[in-house]
Formats: sequence, structure tokens, C-alpha cells
Amino acid sequence: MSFSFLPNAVLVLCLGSLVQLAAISWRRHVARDAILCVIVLVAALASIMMPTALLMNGALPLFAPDTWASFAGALIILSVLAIVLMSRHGAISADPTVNSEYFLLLTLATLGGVAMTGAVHFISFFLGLETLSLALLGLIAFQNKRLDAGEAAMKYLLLSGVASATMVFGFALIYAETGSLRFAVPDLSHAPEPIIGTMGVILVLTGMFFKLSAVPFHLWLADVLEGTSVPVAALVAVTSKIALFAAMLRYFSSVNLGVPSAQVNEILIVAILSMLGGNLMAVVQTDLRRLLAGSSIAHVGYLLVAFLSPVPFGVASAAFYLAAYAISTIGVFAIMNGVLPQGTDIREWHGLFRRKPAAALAMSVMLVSLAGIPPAVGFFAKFYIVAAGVSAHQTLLLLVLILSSTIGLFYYLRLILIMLTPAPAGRESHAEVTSPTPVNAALITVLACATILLGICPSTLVQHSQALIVASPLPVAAPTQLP
Amino acid sequence: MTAADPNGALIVAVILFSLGALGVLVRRNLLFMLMSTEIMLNAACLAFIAAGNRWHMADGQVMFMMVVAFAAAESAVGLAIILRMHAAGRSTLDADTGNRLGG
Amino acid sequence: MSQFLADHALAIYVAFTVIFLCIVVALSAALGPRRVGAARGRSMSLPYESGILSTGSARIRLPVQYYLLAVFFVIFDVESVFIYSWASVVVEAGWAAFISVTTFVVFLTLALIYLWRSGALEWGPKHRRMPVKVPPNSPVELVKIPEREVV
Amino acid sequence: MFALPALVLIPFIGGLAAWLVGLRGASRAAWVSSLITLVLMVVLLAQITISSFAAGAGAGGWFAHFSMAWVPMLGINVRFDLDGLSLVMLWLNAVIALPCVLLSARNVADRAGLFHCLLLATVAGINGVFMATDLFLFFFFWELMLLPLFGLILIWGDAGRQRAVLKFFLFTQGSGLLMLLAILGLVIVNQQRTGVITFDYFALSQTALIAPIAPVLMLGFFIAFAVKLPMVPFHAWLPDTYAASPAAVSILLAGVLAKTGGYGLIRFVVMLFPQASAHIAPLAMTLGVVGILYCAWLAVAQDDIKRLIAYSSISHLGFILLGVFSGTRIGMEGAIAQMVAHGLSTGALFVIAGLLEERLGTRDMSKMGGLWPAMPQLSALAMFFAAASLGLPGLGNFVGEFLVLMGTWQVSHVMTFFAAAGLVLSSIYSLTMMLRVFYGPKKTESLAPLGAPSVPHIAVLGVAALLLLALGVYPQPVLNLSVPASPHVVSIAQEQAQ
Amino acid sequence: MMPIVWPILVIVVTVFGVLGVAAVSTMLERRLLGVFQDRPGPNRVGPFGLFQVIADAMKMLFKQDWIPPFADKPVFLVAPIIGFLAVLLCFGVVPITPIWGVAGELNVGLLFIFGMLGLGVYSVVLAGWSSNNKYALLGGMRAAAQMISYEVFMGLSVMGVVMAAGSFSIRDIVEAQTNCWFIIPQCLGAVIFLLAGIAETHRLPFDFPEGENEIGAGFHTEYSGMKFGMFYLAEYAGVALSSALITTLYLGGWHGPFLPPFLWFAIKVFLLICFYILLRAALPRPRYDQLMSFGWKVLLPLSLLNILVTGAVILLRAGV
Repeated sequence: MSFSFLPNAVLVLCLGSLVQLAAISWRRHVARDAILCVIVLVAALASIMMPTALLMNGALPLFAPDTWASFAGALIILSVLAIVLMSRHGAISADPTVNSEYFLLLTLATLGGVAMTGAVHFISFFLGLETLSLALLGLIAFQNKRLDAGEAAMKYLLLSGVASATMVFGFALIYAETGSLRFAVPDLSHAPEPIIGTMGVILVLTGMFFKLSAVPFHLWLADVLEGTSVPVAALVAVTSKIALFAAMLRYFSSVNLGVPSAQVNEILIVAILSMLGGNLMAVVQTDLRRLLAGSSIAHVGYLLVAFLSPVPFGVASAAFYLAAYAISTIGVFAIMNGVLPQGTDIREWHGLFRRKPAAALAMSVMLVSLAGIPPAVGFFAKFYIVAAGVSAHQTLLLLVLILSSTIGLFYYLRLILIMLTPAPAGRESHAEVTSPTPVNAALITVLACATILLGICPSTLVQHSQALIVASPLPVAAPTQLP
Repeated sequence: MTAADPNGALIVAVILFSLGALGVLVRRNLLFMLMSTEIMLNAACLAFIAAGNRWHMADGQVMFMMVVAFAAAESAVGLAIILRMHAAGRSTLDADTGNRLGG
Repeated sequence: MSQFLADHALAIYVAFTVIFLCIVVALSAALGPRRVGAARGRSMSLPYESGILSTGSARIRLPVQYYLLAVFFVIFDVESVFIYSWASVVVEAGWAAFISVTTFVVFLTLALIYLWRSGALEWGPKHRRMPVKVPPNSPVELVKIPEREVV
Repeated sequence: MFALPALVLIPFIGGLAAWLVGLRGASRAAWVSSLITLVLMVVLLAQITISSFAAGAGAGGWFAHFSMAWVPMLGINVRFDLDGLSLVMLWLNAVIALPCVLLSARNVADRAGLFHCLLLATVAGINGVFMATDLFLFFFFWELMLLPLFGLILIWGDAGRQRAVLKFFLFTQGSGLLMLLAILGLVIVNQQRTGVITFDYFALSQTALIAPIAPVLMLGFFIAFAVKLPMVPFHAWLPDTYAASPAAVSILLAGVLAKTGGYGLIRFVVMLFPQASAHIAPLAMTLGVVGILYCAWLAVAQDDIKRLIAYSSISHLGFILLGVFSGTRIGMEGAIAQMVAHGLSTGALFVIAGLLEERLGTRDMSKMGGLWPAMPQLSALAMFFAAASLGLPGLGNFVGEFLVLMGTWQVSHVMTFFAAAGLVLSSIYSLTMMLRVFYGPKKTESLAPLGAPSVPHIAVLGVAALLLLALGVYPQPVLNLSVPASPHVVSIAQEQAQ
Repeated sequence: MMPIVWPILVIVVTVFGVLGVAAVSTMLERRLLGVFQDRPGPNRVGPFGLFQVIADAMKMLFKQDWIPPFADKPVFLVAPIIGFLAVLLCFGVVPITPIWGVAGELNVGLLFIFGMLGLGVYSVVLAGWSSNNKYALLGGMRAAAQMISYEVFMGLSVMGVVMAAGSFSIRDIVEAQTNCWFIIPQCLGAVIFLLAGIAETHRLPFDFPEGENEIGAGFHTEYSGMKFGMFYLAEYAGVALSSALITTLYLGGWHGPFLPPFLWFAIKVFLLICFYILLRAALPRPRYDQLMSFGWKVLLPLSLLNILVTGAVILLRAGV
């Protein structure tokens, strides 16, 4: 008889989405719904901090009550909170594309993400994943005035459908092999038919890489980011990746990734391809969102380096990196949304330092962080990941990391360079520079300050992430007996 | 009724899955691509049922229901998006025309 | 043999029914007369066989409600599967499952209310949002637009 | 106790203050604020120097110490230690930074606040580099000092700045990441040996490294410093960057920033990996000689005066490499003297080049000529620094180069010979430069009225000339003071702290 | 010999029995309508016009097998077969007496029926679409919309019965009604099921798919001959099926005093068929949107409520 555990945050978010749905059904009022969404998210955040949780005796153990879930869950909620605050820009004005359901879908996406981070069972993982995916799908298609949004959504739908199907099929094969739906990579050393299990693990990994948009499964990301609104793009690029990565880390936590095997080789290859491919893809882009897509892909590659270096820093460095990545990327999107919502072409960012010095400065801070240069938090994050890689003797990966992050430097800096220089004659930008709303400006300020402060004083976050290794005995699947 | 051979069912599932994957890759009609992903999901369902049968546990069937529910939701949203695109002025289902995004 | 029959009664029934229906259709095809040439009426090749020429294609676009309905059906039918699975084990599963199902049903009901309130279940006549405007010097008589009109 | 971090914080805070002052558009106020900051810094530095000597610090020891936990979980501390080498380099930094600020009073009118902020931030970063004895902290400052430079060159640089700055950044950052790898490798090896994660310079210097690891780790450091110095195959960023930078920045770049590479070579490569660096010494020295000859040759062929100085700079920096890796005490002393002297002389040459560019509107030497009658004071000073650069006895550069050659002679005669040949080339291009710019017929008539250089210019150049002269005539105090302390020696202050 | 013949006999008798019932229902309807509307009805062929059924069958069989040239031929051909097949297959799992029934003991009999009823939607949609006629298409779409809507409530309304019986097997359900017919505790479910049954078979007053004053003959506008006959028969077989299901699920199936089980079953079904016909005679046709609104806004919440209340009551009585 095992204890089943339902995370507080999941409950709160469930209830919150219910309340939001009811509120919308009763009467539509965008501002109220936005505030409601913020309240729900804050409540969920508070509930993560609460030590008690609902325990049920005898049900399926679906979630793990550990610090890793709390950490990733809090990160997800915070990122969505930032995205909500970012979207108020459009919500308060008469822009009808941001209305009540938008906030409901954001809550649902959070629900899915938080559920995924705590999942230790295929069922809960799958439910979380699909809640997240479907909510994201709705959000991507949300900007329905634009034909692009439909195309982006369709692309995401098809590819995430394929990814889900692949992953689920992998689960089915693993289940056929081990007879357990608990979250664990099967130990195939003495399985009767290891080929089925291996195939299952590889399919699961492939599905996850699809969703994480790692190279060579990355083609959808740029289109989706380009086709949708800026806050949703941030959601796709940040929140969904945090959730997936958290789940993936938990899934593989019971495996010694130092030993070569089929799945380790796949992760290795994908990591290398993602680092190089993402950065090379970003270098040639002229569209800021596509550039960020490339950058996001590359960061997934860096995270995979941490992933492949489990001892002793792996989990901690990945946690730290996720936080750093989330802050900086959301910051970039927030500034984009606040200052140049139409400025997808990077040429329109010419001379931003003249037009909006504060925003340009904040943007530079974010980009510096993404590039991994001190004093921004991204520097420490990259340092931490490299430390993990060095300690695990991932020489090849590290060399690729160095090479590709040098490439990455190029386009981040080029963007700063563009912001510093005025537009060449005759190619003046026609995109309108807007002033961010107070909420938006406050968000950007907070994010920029966080980027710098965490870069200078990373010890609190490091302490949290280190605590993840110490305090979280990640679950190991109980071996199933053959009947 | 005798129980189906799990391995046979698994093989069928693998074939279905491959067909679905092939369909997504080869077909250019959005609806058919959507259907192909559904076929892939159904292959997973079949595999779950077969596996559940192999271990004499209900877990496989539970997972089956989850997957079916997801497949339904996914196709529902997919159809809605296709409708939306139609209403927004795209009168074809050919996936190759969906290249306004530069990818 | 008999055991086989008993085990697969339903399968045999299905096979028998399918074959039977095919035979019926084939029989009518074989027995019915065939008309060619002049014996074949001119309007037989027209839709509705009434001699009235139809206009336009029959591949018309239907109101969006039909598609919406299809979507709702898919969702609600699949969701009811979860209720089915509970229904057969009500007593065994006990109150805990009842509470779960109640939660589920509340969610479902709320979703239904949401659909209802957002007008997705409205099939009937709608008020025209905008009155039809007739130009002032139009030769067309100003026709009274009824308050409620089927769209 | 807090004197060392204050050396970093004062310029940094002063920079922020200058920026805030400058926000109102008062470029004068920003300049004054920046100048006050630097004066404060110099005063503090003097105080540190005096108190170090008062505490009885001798050559080859550690004078001062500061330590504070930063990221305790990973064994990262904010740790500064000061030895003679650091002190000399800090002084060099202060001395070079002052003219940068002084001379930018007029040149930089546009967003002066931001300019001074970035300039002082660079200075702060460089100070940090010269004092940090926690490897993470060192790396932090190493990367940090580049960021404001990026802004400086990009905003106030000239036409080719975008390419130049990207090149500069990619080179230095890429090599910096290699160093990061090496640092982490060292830390992890140490952790495996002792079970403690620490980035402490002193603790890591105790790490017993076995054969295959040490050279690899050493190479990581070596390449990073060689790029910054720059050593020959990695020098491609330098001429472009120097040429594209505004005058004040090129002074800082040539005068101090390149020296961080030399400093790093001494402090980290030679001190942390004595055996491995001895192994690599022949290669490093060969590259140094190649650099001396090759860049001198390139300098001869330049028309752009800034590029000429840039190439000459690389050429002279080859001596540092040669001296550091000669493995002799005298070579090391020579290298340090060369760092100081070269910082002063090249800095001064860039001041002159900047002035010429400002007055003539061009850097092309083929368009100059006959300037001596128009501006005799400047021309005389230019003559002095050109002579210093070519190694005229009695001036600082001569001491440095001579000591290096002496040190090298003990190791390899051939290299000494070729390095000395570099000096011949050096005199060719230096004198050619003088000839083309200041002598001969006036090339263009339409140039703006030249006029005498401003008082600050003359003052700055004069002070630099005096310092060079002092170094050339009586180098012993500097040579004594600047002996790098061994990591195995524990500082007095640290002992007291413990 | 007997064990082999018996199952085959059951199968053949079931198929032809359903056919016969459907055929007779057509006659019965016309006669009864005549009675209700104070007119004779068919009374020429045979005694009381009984042979009218045979005459109709002969006529259909010998009519021209006409497929319009603009129709999609294979689909046009398959649609009526599917329609009739779906209804016929449902009868396969209906236990008529304790010993009679093709596969009445199937443990998911009810689910099988839902599946087969779902198949029926294909028939109307394909027929409407393949006819390439606007009326047919509209009829087909209406039929599909109506059927799938009511399928949801139908399934949910039956859950009360399933919960009470604890099984999806129809035979178990019937046996659970030995003491008390489910129509008493499940009256709400029964009403919903009855209404859903009417809509599913698109019988009057819910016959919008072929509402003749709106869209011609609906989805089978273009059909003639035996193919039309199959739609026609399928409709009456559907009525019979609906009646049979109500009988087994709510009216105790074969249970009843004195008379043999089969007779009880037959009586109940007959009365229900008559009730259906009476509905046709007595009720006006509502508007289509009223039908849909009624379903989604009234029946669906009611059936959900029914489930919850039933579950609570069952749990209370079980004293868990």
C-alpha cells in the first residue's frame, strides 16, 4: 500500500481554472480575468511553499513530493506570472486578441507544467504534458486575426501530436517490457526482450526531444515563435521547456548516464547537434523571434550537457541553468512585447539605444546573460554547466559547447550592436516604438535586476539547486516480477 | 473469447505506428496528416492494451483511455484550427501552402 | 466445432448479416430492369429527379455549428468513457471514486455552461447584429426586415 | 582590510556616478566626477603601497589580503591578494587610466556620462584581474572587463568598429571559455584528490598534477592569455580593434589590457604549472620571436599610423612572451619591466596618434608630413617615444628588452639573435614613421590649423616621458618590487587573519 | 447435430425475425395511423391489407437499381448497407429470452450497442454526401448532428442502469430486474433514453433528417429501389431495436408473471412500437434548433445529474 500524493499547486491550479471558467461563463470581463489569473498563480506559488499536501491512501502514486518538483513548479509558475504581466499590455487596451480565455489557457498551461514536474508515473506525466500542449495549442492559435497564427498552431499541433504519439508508443513498449507504468527507465540488463524496452526508451526520448525542439526535431519551433504573439512565444520557449526538462530529468534520474548505451548515445548526439544547429540557425536569422528560437534550441543543447553529467553537479546546474534561461529569455520577450511588439525584423531594432535607452539597456543585459558573459546570471549558469561537464569528463560535449557558445556570442552581440547603431540611411525602421505600460516596465525592471543580482550573488540560487541533489531521493521504480 | 497474443498485437501496433508516421510524412493534406497522427496514437493505444493483457493489469487500459481522451481533444482542437484557418481565408488543406512562415 | 460456434457466435452473426445484406443489394441489382437510351427519362440524371435544374454545387459550406457540434460530441463522448468505467464498479470503488467522479462531472458541467454561455449551443434564429441598409435612392422597396431571422 | 575590494569598487561606483551625472547632459560634470574617482583610486593605491611597505613587506611576498565568502557551496570566494607584481600592474593601470580620462574631456562630448562609466568599469575590471586570487573571481573579472570595452568601441569607435569589435569579442571570449574549462578541470582534479571544491589560487597550486592533465589544463590558460597578449597566431583581432577604437580606449587597450595577458601568463601559467610551462617554453618562445619579427615586418608596411603602432605593439609584446618563458629570473624581470615600459610608451604613442587624427582628420601617413614646424613640441615628444619604442638605451624599454635578451641568451642563442633582429626592424619602422609624419614636405594644404597641443596633452606625455626615463635610468626599485610572489608563500595579512 | 444447428438457427431466425418485425411495423404503422386519423389505411392486399408488406418488398426488389450519374457510386452503394447493418448487429447482443439470443451474454453488450449505433451515423452522412444533392447533404448533416448529440445522452442515461446492475452485459441487466424493473428507480434515465431513442432513429417528431417540408426526403432523397428499402426497413428496425432496448434495460426484459418469457418480451416490444407510432400521430414536429438545444441544455445536464444521484443512492444502500 503506497501513499498517493497530490501536490498542493496542482489542486490550487485545478480549482483556479475552474473558478476562471465559471467567471468567464458568468460574465466576460478581461481585466477581472487577468487579475483572477494572477491571484490563482500567486496562490499556487504560495501553495508550493506550504509543506503539507493532500495525502491519499491506496490510490496510484502519481506524484513525488520532492524539492525538485517544488523548484521546477515554482519556476514554471513564476514564468507564467511574468507572461501574464507581460500580456496585460494588450489586455488593458482595446486589443481584442487578448481576452478572457487567454488567461484561462495560461492557467491550464501552468497546471499541465506543474503536474509534469512532479509526475512519477506515465499517466500523470502524460496528463500534464497534454494539458500543457493543448493549452499551448489554444494559445498559439489565439491570435486568430493573423493567418500565421493558424499556420503556427497547425504546425505545432501536427508535430506535437507526432511527438506525443511517439512518446506514448514508447511508454507502451516500456510497459510491455517491464509491466510498470512507474517513471523509470527500464533496467534492460536481464530483460527477456531488451530490444522492445530499448526501442521504447528511444521513442520516449525522441518524443521528448521533439517537444523540447532539440535538433534534429527542431524545425517547428522557429515557425511557432514567429507565428504567434510575443507572450505566447515566451511561453513556448520557456515554460514548456522547463516542464519537459524537469520531467525528463526525473525520468532519467535512476539511470547512470555515464555508461554508454543506446539512449545515452542518442542524447549525446542530440546535444551536440542542438548546440551547433541551434546556434548556426540563429546566426543566419534576420527575424528576432526565429533568432530566439535558434538560441532556445542551443540552450536545450547546453542543458543536455548538464543532463549527461549527473554527478555531482548535474541536477543542480541544470536547475540553475533553467532558472537563468527562464529569466533572461522571458526578459527578452517582455522587452520585445513592451517596446517593439511588431519589431520582428532585427533591423527594426537599429538605434534603440537612442530611442529607448532604458529598454535597450535591459535588452542588452538579457542578451549578455543569454550569451553567458558576466555579470549577468547566464554567466554563472554556463559556468555551472561547464563545471558539471568537466566533473563528468564530457570532453567532446564541452568542446562543442565552447565552440557553439562562441558562435552564439556572435549573434547576441550583433543584436546589441544593432541596437547601438542607428539605422543605415534609407532603411529606417517603420515599426513603431511603443512605451511599455507601467506593469510591463516594472516586470522588465524586475527581470533585469534579477539577471544582474543573481549573476553577482548566485549563492542563494545555488544553495537551492544544491539542495535538490541532497534532499531529493528521486524515485526508483520497483522491479516488477514476472507473473 | 481467447486472449490475443500480445506479441502479435505489438507487431500490429508497430506496423500501425509506422503507417501513421509515414502518413504524416507523405501526406500533404492537413486533415490526412491529422488523421495519421491519430493513427499513431491508436497504435500506442493498441500497444498499451496488448501490454496490459500481457501483464494482466488494468493499467494499460487506463492509459488507453487517457490516450483516447487526448486524441479526441487534440483532433477537436485541430479541426477547430483548420476551420479557423479556413475562415481566415485559406481555402485549401494542402500543407505545402502553409509556408508563409519562413521555415 | 460447436464450441467454436458458441465462442464466435457474434462474429458469425456479423459475417452472416454482412453477407445477407450484400446479397439483397446484389439481388435487387440483378432483378431490376435496366433502362438505356430513350427509355431513360431525361430528368433521371438530375438531382431530385424532378426536372428542376439545381443551381450551384452540392458541395456547399455548412454553418459552423455542425463542426462545433462534431467537436463537442468527440469531447463529451470520450469524457463519458471515464464515467462508463466508473459505472460498472460503483460499489467496489466506494466514496473516494464517487467524489472523483463528482469533481469530474462538475468540471464537465462547467464546461457545458461555458459553451452555453459563449453561444456555442445556439442553433436557432439569431438577431441580426447590423440592420440591412438600403441606399436612399435605391429602386428596391424598403423591405421590412423581420426582427428575428433565420441565419 | 577593505582596501583591495575598494580598488575595484571605487572606479565602479565612480563610473555609475559619472553616468548619473552625465544623464543630465553635463559632459563636463561627468568628466570631473570620473577624474575625482581616479584620483581617489590613486590615493588609495598610494596608501596601500605605503602601508604595505610600512608593514615590512619584502620582495616576493604577499602584501595584502582580502577574503569573503561568495558562493560557499561551490567553494567560491571573493579573494584578493596583493604582491609586488600586482602592485606594479595596478599602478600601471592607474597611470594609464588617468590620461585616458584627462584627454577624453574634449574628444567625447556625446554621452560623456556613459563613456566615463564604461571606461571606469573597464578600469575596475582590470584592477580586479590584477588582484583576484580566486580562480572563479579572476575569470569573472577577466570576462567582465571586456563588456564595457565592447560598448566603448561600439559607440565611440570609427567606421570599421562593428567587424572589429565582434572579432575582438569572439577571440577573447572563445579563448576565455577554454580557460574556464581549464579552471574547472583544475578544480575538479583537486576535488578528486582532496575532496574539497575550491577555486582558491593557493589551494589549487598545491594540487599534484599528473602528466597528461597538467599540459592540457595549462594550455587552456595559455591560449586565453596568449590571445589577450596577443601571441602571433592569435593576433588577428588586435590591429583592427586598436584602429577602430576611440583614442582613449586604444590607449587603455594597448597600455594595460594587453598586459593582463602577460600578467596571467606569469601568475597562472608559470606559477601554477611550472613543469608544464617549462615543457611548452620552447614553443612559446619561438612564437614570441616569430611575433617580434613578423609584426615588426608588418608594421613597416603600414600606412595607417594607428595600425603601425598596433603592430609594433604586438612585436614588442613578443619580448614579454620570450622573457616569461625563458625560465630565468632575469628574463622574468625583463618581461615585467617591458610590460610597464611598453605600456607607457605605446600609450603615449597612441595619445600622439589620437591627437594627430583629431587635428588632421586622417590616420593615413601618406597624407601627413612636415608637421615638425607646425607643432614642434608634439614632434619632439613623438621623437622621444619613438626612440623609447625602438629601445634607445636609457629609456624603460631598453631595460626591459635588454634584460629579456639577456635572459634568453642563457637559454638559446639563436632566439636571442632573431629577437635582436626584431629590434633593428623596430628602429626602421619607428624612424620611418617619424620621417613620414613629421619631416619632409607638407602633403596637404587644406588641413585645419594645427596649433599647439593642449596643456593636458603635454602634461600627460611629459609625465610618461619622465617615468620612462626614470625606469630607464634607475630601474632597480621596480625590478625589486615587481617580483611575483609564489603561491606557496602565505601573505602576512592572511597569516594575521588566520 | 443439435449443438451445431442451434447457434446457426438463432442467427438466421434473429436476422429474419428483425426483418419481419420491421416489415410488419411498416404495415402496422400505416394501419394504426389510419385508425388514429380516422381513415382506412392499406386494406386491399390480402386480409386487412396484410400482404401489402410482401407486395412492397416485391416492388422494391424488382425496381430499377438506379444510381444517379452524379453520385459517388461506391459510397452511395455502401451507405444503406451500413445503416441496416448497424441496426441488425445491435440485435445480436439483445437477449430475448433467458436462452434465446445470439450473444446476449457478451460482457460489454451495452458498449457494443453504442458502438453499432455510432456506426449508424456513417450511413446517413455517407448517403447524404454521396448523393451530391443539397437536400441530401443537408439531411445527412442534420441526421449526423442529431444522432451524435443524442448518442452522448443515450450513453450517459443508461449508466444509471449499469450502475444498478453492476455490469455492461445486457443479460445481467435483465436478470438484475427480477424483483424491480429499472423503470421505477431509473424513471429519469428511462425518459431520457426514450427521447434519445426517438432521435437516434430519427422518428417523428424528431425526423428532421428527412423533414419532407424542409429538405425533400433528406439524406435518402436520391435513393430508390432496394437501397431505399433498406433505409426504410432500417428505420423500422431501429424502432424495434429501441423498443427492445427499453424493454430489456428498463422494463424487465422477459420478466413477467404467468406468460412465457418470449411472449412477455414480444408484448412489451409491440406496445412500445405502438407507442412510437402514436407519438408520430399525436405530436407536432418542433424546430430543429429546439431539438438540439433541448438535448444539450436539458438532457445532458439531467443525465449527468441522474448518474450522480444514482451513484450516491447505490453507495448509500451498499453502505460502503
